Amino acid sequence: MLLIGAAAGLLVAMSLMIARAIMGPSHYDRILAANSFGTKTVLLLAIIGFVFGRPAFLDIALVYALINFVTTIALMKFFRYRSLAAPLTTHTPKEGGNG
Amino acid sequence: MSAVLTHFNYVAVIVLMMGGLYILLSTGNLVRRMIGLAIFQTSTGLFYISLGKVSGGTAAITLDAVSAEGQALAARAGAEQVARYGVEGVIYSNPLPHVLILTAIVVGVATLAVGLAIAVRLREAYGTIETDEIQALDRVLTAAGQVEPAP
Amino acid sequence: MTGYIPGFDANLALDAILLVMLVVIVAAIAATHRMLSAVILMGLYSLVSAVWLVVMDAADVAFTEAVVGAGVSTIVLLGAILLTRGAAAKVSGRRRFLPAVLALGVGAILIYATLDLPDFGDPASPANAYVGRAYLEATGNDMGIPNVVTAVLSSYRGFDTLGETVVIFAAAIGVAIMLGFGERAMADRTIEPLAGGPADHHVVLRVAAKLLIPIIALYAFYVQFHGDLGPGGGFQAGVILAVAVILHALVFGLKDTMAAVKPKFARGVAALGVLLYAGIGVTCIVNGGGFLDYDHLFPRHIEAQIPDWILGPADPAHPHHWGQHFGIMAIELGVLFTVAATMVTIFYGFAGRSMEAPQPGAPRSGAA
Amino acid sequence: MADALFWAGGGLAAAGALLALIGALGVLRFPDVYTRIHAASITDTGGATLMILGLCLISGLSLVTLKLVLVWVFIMLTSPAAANALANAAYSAGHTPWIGSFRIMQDNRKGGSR
Repeated sequence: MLLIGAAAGLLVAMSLMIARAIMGPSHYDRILAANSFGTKTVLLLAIIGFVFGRPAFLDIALVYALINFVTTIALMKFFRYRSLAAPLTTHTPKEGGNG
Repeated sequence: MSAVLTHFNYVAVIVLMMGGLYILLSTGNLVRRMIGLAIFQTSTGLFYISLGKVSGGTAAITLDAVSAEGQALAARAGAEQVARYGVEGVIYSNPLPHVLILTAIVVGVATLAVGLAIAVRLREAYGTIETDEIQALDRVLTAAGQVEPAP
Repeated sequence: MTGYIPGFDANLALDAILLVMLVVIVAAIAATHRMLSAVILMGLYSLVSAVWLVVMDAADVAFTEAVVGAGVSTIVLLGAILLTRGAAAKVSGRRRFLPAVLALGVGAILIYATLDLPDFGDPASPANAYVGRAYLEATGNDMGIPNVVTAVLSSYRGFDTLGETVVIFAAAIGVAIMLGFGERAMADRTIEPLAGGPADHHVVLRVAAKLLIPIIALYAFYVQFHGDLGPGGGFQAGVILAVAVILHALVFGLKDTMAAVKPKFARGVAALGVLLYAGIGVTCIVNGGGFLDYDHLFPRHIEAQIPDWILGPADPAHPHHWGQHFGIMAIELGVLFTVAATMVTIFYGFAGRSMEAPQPGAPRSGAA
Repeated sequence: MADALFWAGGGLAAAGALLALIGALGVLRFPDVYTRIHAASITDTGGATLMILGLCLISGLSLVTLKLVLVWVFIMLTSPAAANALANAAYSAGHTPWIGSFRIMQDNRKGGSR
């Protein structure tokens, strides 16, 4: 019963995130909303697995916890550096190289 | 009233489909059109999955009815339903639409990528990706003889 | 309403809420004229549909949608928008009215058509009662693997999946030809690191990425090899593997990634996947079965040599279906190769293309 | 004993959801990017920890608990890193905070943009 309540709370939090994604003034608000939405979706997937009695479906929550990171980096790189190919470092490879 | 409850899924999927169609038609920008097309494709997938759902069913990964999960599911679905619709004591949703939609999603992304590649090449050739501007440029260029007229 | 169980309100309520969320997101995409927020909302759209698919008991499809929809398609769209900069998305007024009327008209006709569809979730509907059940019952003794979706995808319907793998391979070739070659492709250009303040040197990201890339790749193989026991399989695993390479390219720069996974190597692996898939089919023919009929993958004398501890002692009541197990595993591996190499090739095409486009109206005749 | 664990787990999960909800409210109402990043990322990781702890109590010692712990580890790894990168990008893109002025930003920017 409490799990369904937790799922409902998460759904409300996710809809607030959608509201922020839609009206967010700057692009960074939108990336933030997408990132936070992703983390909440991971939790919702975990809870759905338990509410519907098939907890073996945590793989989907697991995989999305990883993919969310990649999408956020791609969006951040796009808005800030306008290029998907540039390495995220300021020293040239010769000098730095180890990150 | 019950018609709304039982057909809500189909109506919602069609609203999504029409949203995709509207986005597709209401703009000349090629990339935005492909977003509309992607929404349209995904909604057809949602429609198939809605058809395949069996209420009280679980995912089509067979589990034995005596396991804790199996008993919990059977208790929730009611013994009479399980007897009538269950396979070896567990009700499953229909797995066939899942197979179709699984490959449809991956092929959808592959074709989206090819479409976007064409849009990029159009941008490099014509300098714009608005369809009406491209057509206008085409007319100008075929008149000037730089581009052989379309067959 | 024969046999419809109105219960499980949690399932129905969740399904309804998620669908309403999807409609809100599509309305927001339709309303916004900024391409960038449309792409972010597209990511949210496929994420919510992934959760909805889990609620609809479609675990494998939710897996694919979460990985492909929110991950790869967002990155491909970003690459495309990057390469088509300067083309503002002008949405003129007169264009809005006619499509709206058309969409409403077609929508009304379709909704009218759905009135005589079977009730949602009705176990006795023709689709669920006959064909669906036949496969659920048959997979147990035909193949002996729990995941019916993978069984149907790779064995009952193996020939179609081979076709889909070739379609994906063709998409890889298409994108490689259009964006991967020519003087503006990545092969012959160096990208200098970002000029900028100290904040542009993302140490945290580089360390986190170094930690995560091996985990993502390992997880991809986990998804691949337990594809017939739980949700997972070749398609999802291929995309996860590609996401690991894309993460490396995003953080450490395309130059280093292309040094590690050369574009020519990626195209070769894409071909290798299709070759492996068709090769398995041909070996079945050579062993006397039909194309892609895995029961004939192992001739009798080889099957006898497979030790018992792999799948338990042989008892005639439940035959082991060695051929089916290894056949499905092998073609899923082929699909993994093709899908992973395709997504990597597509990313190389979009990320590696530089953007200096000619002025409008002056197309170079015979542009390479 | 079993349902005591079940209720304890459910309570923790509900607490996690409440935290996530408060975080979402924060993201909605805070004035500028930095405070929103702060609100979102802290309540995300906090809510995730509470919720996953609750689910672990419910699922007891099994493969599912291992997967839950793995989900927790990945959220702990990625969410703060992403929030840090986002704040970094916003800062280097010149977003000045709405409340008060970071003197260090000015010095850094003067120092940074040589």
